[in-house]
Amino acid sequence: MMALFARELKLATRVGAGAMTGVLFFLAVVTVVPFAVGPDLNLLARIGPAVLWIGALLASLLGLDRLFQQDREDGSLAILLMSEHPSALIVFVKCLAHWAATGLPLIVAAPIFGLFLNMEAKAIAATVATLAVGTPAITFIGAVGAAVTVTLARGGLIIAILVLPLVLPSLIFGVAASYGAVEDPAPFTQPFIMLTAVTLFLAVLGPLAAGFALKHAID
Amino acid sequence: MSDISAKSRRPAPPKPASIWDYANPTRFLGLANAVLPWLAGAMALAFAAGLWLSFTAPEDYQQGRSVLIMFIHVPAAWLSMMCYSVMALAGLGTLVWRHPLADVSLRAAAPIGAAFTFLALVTGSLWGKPMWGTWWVWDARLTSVLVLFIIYMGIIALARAIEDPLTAARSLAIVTLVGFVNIPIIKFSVDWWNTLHQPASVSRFGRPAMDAAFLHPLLTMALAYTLLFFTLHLMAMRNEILRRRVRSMRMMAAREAS
Amino acid sequence: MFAHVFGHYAAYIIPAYGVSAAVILGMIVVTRMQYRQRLKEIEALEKQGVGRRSKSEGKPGK
Amino acid sequence: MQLVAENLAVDRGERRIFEGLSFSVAAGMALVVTGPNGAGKSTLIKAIAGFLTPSAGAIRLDGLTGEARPVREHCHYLAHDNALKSQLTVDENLSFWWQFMGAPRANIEEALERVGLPGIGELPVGYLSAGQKRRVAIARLLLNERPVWLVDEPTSALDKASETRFAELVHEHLDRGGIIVAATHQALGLKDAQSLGMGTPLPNPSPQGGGAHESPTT
Repeated sequence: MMALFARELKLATRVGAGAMTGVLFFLAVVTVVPFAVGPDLNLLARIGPAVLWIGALLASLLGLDRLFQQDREDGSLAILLMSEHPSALIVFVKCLAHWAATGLPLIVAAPIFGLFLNMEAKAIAATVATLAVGTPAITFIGAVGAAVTVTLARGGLIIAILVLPLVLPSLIFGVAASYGAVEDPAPFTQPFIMLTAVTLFLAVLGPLAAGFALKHAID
Repeated sequence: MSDISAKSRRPAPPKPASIWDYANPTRFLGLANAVLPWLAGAMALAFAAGLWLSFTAPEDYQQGRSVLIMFIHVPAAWLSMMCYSVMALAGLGTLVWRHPLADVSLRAAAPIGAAFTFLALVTGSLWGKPMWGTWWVWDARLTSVLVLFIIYMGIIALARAIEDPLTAARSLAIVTLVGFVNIPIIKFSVDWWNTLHQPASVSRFGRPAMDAAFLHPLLTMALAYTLLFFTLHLMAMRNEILRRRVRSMRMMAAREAS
Repeated sequence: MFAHVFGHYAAYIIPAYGVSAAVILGMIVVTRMQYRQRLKEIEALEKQGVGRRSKSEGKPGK
Repeated sequence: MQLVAENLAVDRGERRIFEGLSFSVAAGMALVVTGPNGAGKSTLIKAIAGFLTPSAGAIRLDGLTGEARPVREHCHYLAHDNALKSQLTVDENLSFWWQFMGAPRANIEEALERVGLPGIGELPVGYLSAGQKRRVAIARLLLNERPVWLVDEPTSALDKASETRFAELVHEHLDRGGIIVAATHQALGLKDAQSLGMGTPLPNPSPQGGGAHESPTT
């Protein structure tokens, strides 16, 4: 399975497009906000965590349809699933590799974008922490959307609709925790723990459902 | 409101007595054709009774006549959730019991569920307007119904997108069940989010304490809506079976022509 | 003139019932029309002599 | 060791592709599945590889020591596409498959020589011609020791020389006691191969017999 993880990473970095487009899209979302909302610094600071989360969420949704598409087209998906490794494990490893290639760059870029939104250090740190814990959930549950639309030419749109409701809990707890770090009454640890719980739950449900869907999509 | 004329006493059982002997589509069609007039009749009766009770209910001291909207909002919201449970059951039917009609049932129920959810949203906002002064309030329940609406739309979009019936059936079942498992989590997170941002002024969108005068019309309307669901669901399943029959007959015609 | 029946909320009650009636009746009518459409298509296909698989027990959709 | 199929039937959607299909292939033997397009050749190969669950009958691999594992884990599958990533080099592709499949065996260079492509390990697969890519895909089969080869149109993009080379590899596999099930139009140059002629495509999906008969053509 390590070989699969290594290959996926090599592919993602070799191709290069995946990681970069995600971060650039994230940057696009962050830079658009001040033009829409106005350059008022304390307003931007207040909505900072929300903008970072929305940008990261949309950027993660972006790359999901390529999760299984290439493997299916060149036939390696069939042989992967034919092996003795359980399909859920294969999906899990592919999700980890996909997250490492597209999710991590978003988290690395988030602090810089946080400065654009005039967020103070504590808020940036909290938001990055929640993103680090929350974004894998998007890839794990997004794998289900990618698996059921793998046979479609442009499944990307449908994945977004299918996955959006399922990532709402992560978004809610993520942003709430980010605010919790800054405003006193609001708690930080409680939503943060819920966020982690949601990610762990989806880390099991996603690959299982996606593996099951993929197993029968080979024809 | 009521349009179908046939009268009947008791509504037919929604699911055929034992699933397997009606599993075969042709026999299911026979059953559907037999049951539908009675079901439609029962629905018409229930609607007539429900509406009559609703309009003769006393005026609510606090909300005045606008409580009338509750009689069509609450059943719609209930039905939107009941319909999704039927779809989740159908999803299990496809994946676990490999029941040939399960996918037909799921596809037939999706648009109906979406329509009920839409009705719940519209009537909810109309009911809320006089109380809150705005058309939409991010109240926990209304928000969850909105999210459920998006889930319905996703399933309908997926159903339309995949041509091959076999992978479509399995994919739809998986997506429905994954959605079904996540609904409690979404509900919990929306409620939690709602209490976090709860501006003190908005009065809780709680159901006013039910006295009998309101309970009867509400329950009758709920029964009417449920019968409406089963009538529409059976009709839609019948259509879906016939649609598939036309499709395979056309494929046969194509093959015979070649 | 509706005020006496619906009280001063008439402006909300009537649209609510209106939309509900429209959607419910719309669904019933559309479903019945689709049913007739399917029957017409099958009848046309049978007239064309496409072998109907009545002899063997139905497979889903047969 | 024997690959046995009893009364096999497979459906795709509502259509029954074939049914009542039985055959058994002993170690060292090959089964060539012939028949016009749409007769279910690829479907049979996919059923053995475990992608499609047969609606009736069973497929077994008898005579194997060790705990029973699904048939597909003893099979190599080679279909129309090559399962190679064009951005990665030949070495990277093959070493991935070798590690992923688990049983380490031949080294890559030797496998490449046997398919007539020595020394191209460093090249990205994207630069290779269709024929070369096909041969790299065939080299993948040589990396891990798997008794059953399931091949679907194996020599589609190959030139004459590569075809004969593939036939040699096939013979080596058979001599080592392996089994081959090949769905193909052209003769694979297999001398003592059993043939399984799949019936004409079913005119209408009513479930008559698939017309499959098993007749040795030696």
